[in-house]
Amino acid sequence: MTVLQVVALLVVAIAGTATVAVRNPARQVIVASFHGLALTIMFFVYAAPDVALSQLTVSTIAVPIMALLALAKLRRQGEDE
Amino acid sequence: MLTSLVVLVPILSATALAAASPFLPGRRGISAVAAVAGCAGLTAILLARTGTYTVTWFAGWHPRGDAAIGIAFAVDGIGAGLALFVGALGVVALVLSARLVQAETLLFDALAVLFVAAMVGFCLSGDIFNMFVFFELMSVSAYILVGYEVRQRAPLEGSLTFAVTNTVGSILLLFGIGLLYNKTGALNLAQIGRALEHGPLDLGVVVAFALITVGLLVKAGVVPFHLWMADAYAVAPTPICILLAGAFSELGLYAVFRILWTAFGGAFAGQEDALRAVFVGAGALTGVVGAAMCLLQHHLKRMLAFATIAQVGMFLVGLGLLTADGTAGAAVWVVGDGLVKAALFALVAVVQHREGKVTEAALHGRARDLWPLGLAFAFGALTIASVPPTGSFLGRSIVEDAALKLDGYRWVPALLAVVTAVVGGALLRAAARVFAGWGQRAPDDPYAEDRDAQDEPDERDGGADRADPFLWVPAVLLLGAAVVWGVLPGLRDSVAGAAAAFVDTDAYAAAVLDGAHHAVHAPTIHPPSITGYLYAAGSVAGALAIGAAGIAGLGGRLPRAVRATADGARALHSGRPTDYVAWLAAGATALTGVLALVLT
Amino acid sequence: MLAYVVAVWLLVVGIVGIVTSRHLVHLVLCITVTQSSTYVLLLAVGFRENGTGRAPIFADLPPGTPVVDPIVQALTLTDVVVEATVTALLLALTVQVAKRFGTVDPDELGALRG
Amino acid sequence: MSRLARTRLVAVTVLLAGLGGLLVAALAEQPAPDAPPPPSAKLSTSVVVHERHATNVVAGVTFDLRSLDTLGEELILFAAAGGVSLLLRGQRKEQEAAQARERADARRQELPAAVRATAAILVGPLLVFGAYIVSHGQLTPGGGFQGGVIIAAVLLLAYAGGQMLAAGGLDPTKLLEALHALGAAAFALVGLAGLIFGGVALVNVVALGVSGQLLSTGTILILEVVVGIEVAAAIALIFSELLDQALLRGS
Repeated sequence: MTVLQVVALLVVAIAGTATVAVRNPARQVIVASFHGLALTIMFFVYAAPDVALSQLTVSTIAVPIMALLALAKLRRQGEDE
Repeated sequence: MLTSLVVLVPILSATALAAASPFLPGRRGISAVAAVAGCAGLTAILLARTGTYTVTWFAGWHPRGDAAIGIAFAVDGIGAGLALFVGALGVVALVLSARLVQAETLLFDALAVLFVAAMVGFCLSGDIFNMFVFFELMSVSAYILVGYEVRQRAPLEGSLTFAVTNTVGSILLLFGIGLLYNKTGALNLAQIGRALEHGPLDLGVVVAFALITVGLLVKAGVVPFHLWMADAYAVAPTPICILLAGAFSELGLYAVFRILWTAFGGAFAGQEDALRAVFVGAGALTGVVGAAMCLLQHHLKRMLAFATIAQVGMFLVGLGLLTADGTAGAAVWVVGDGLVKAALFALVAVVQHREGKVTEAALHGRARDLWPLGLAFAFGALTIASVPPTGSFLGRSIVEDAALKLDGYRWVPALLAVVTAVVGGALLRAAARVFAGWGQRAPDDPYAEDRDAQDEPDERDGGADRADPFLWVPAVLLLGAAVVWGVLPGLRDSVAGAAAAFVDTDAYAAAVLDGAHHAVHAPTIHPPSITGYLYAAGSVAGALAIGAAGIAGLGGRLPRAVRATADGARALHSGRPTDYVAWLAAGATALTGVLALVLT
Repeated sequence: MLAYVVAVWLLVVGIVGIVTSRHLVHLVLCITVTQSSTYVLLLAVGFRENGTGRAPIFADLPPGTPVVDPIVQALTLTDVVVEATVTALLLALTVQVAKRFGTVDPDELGALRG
Repeated sequence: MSRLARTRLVAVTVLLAGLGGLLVAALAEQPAPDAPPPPSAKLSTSVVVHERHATNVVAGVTFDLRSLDTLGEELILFAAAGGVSLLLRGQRKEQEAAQARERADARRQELPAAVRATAAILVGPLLVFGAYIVSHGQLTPGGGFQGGVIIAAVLLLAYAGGQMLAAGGLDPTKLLEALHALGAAAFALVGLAGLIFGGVALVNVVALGVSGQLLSTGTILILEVVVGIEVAAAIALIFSELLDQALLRGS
């Protein structure tokens, strides 16, 4: 196991824990994206560039956009009430 | 060729319907029914032409040596039979949905067809990851179909708890698949079986099996993974309830035992006693909890949902006996009960369609003029209590015979009798109150205060005085089919053969990996014995007694401790996804721990 | 071995997050953390240190070079897509729940009880 | 944190510590990290390289050896996208939907002009980039899914930039709905073509070319493109439904 792998794995574990621990959803979306980026790096290190690219598109484009749009809707709802 | 068409035809139909939907608003047709009927027809031909096993390698990648690199559909009698049953229920569901579901686009039809296609593919697949994919496909379609009536609170919540718990379940399933791949380097069930055959039975294998089982039992609704099920099944559109209660849960059990026999058959050889105790114990617990909760309900569809949980427990007992005849009995029973439950859901829909309500209290005596349908409902309730000569009776008596052959399981017939009697009794009570107005009005349910208000526009309000023949004719036909299923000539022999092929690890592996045909020894299954009739008479009498006691309002006079326990049990079904996931974690830990203890 | 521990850790932490969640969007993102445990597990299973741990892409490699297991990578690829779609569905349900009854706290749900 | 949540937290932590311990113990006895890869992995690699002429083995496994899984995966995406639009629209009437869209258009005009201009400038190059990723998946990392998500994001950008209006009278949501369904259907049709022309569902029935070239891999490339369309349309549909919700007040 290389140093790079160890570091990548530890970052993934820490980012995952942080995603759970952050309770404010808007901030959590950012942390979750970071967790996704950490996973992307880990996949590259583990010789899986295809999966890494998928994870990159999912965690930096698809999920944040969806989550932020959902949160925007929820916030609007709050304003209306 | 035929095998792949069975899934390609409904998939193509579903996508075509969806592609047309934006341009044909409001158009409903028989195209979806035709698609599912076509799928069922092809499955019937496949079943008829399947000797012992039919193996198809997609994209033509046959195994080389012992290494399977492609995906195979490995069809046997049980798999194809179950697929045919799914297709048949799908036709019924789509016919009923013409009346019961207000759809403005073809998207509902498309998703329902896709749901059926996924279940059929799941029954036929012989590759564990491919099973996971079909499992996810049927789950995702089901989440949407359950939440279809988004304007109301209950379906939305039902869909959400369903989606959250089942997603966690499928993560555990996939984790188990990962562990198994690590051990065996294989995804094909037969190849996994060969790889595990000679290896030591270590913790890795046991934990992999435990996680896979947990993931699938969440779908089946085995206690304590059942909590989401009543919530989702009680609120889905009735046609979807028929598919969910009749087939979806049972597919979870099917997969547990498909994987157990084909992939772990060699590894667990010699450990049958321990495994049997675990499975029959879980089944018994599920049966008892499901039946008790069914008795406590006053919401008709929720009652049927808990009846399904109780039945899943009984099927698990039958399959968990780990013999060919136990498997055969469970298979017959699944179909028999599935037909009856579909009929009962349709009859509830007749009343709900007309009155716009679904609780005993609100419907008290409201359906007096529909007394013939009340008789049909009562007959259905008695069938669940396995009145001869229905398919439920035949299946149950085969399971009983199988249990009596095993030391230490002579109590199983009594358990089956009690559970079926309680479920049947609860349904009889509801029938008497709704269709005859007998006895006291049911108490207002403290846990379902706002339910009637919410359910008001659940199904389209016909406003007609008479019952809709579009709904009750299929129901009566289904009840007829349930009776015919019990007396179908030659059924016992063919199911015995199919069950023997289902549990034969070596013959399956030879057929899949070597293309070789091994003879399979089918057990002889005798017609129901006198004991079988006696137990059936016992549970029918019990059901009548429980029904009568319920009408007389004896439930309120039970000792305080019993009522407190019942209230406690109901409070656990809290409707909160967070609680449900906590229970899931508890169940997963318990099952993994127990299996690790008894198997290693 | 560390990879396996991290996979198990993500699984456990994710479930703890789901169970203690007080906001549905938070709950959905906790599910994605739980899901990521399976990616880590699968890729760790497929990775081999013998040879050089090369990616299974022969654009610049001579055929026959030892590479890591491509099958688990294909499985993970499928898994990533499935996870993204389930996330989308759950978020849509969350938006509807908020719209219909003005709450995003999973503990306030429970129209169906008992 | 409420009492309920705290009780659950304690109970679940204790339970999961047990489960986690079992899992780690189970993983401790796994094959050594330098053990040879399983035979099916080695066989898959050589089959993809030599018999399917693809240089990206993962793409070969995804789109040929295990293409049935990928068909299922695309159908999951198809179902989810349909489901999202079904759930979010809540069966509202066509007229309401049209009004909602008008209001959404009006709100979009509020975006600063600079943002819209940037979006418009980025659209073209990013689309080309997405298409490149889609079409080279069988040779290098990337492929239908990754490129599809990029294209979906570009479509969102184009929508935000107001470019979509140039598409004419066609309702873009309707177009996306039809397109994602057609993408899923096309995958199944490729499977059917295998059955008709090759006797086995999903088998390759297109002539192979020289390894390393764009057109070397027969159905793998076709499926990459089909999946690219399906993913782009489905994800864009999900985005646009959520965006509609976010831009609407109330209802």
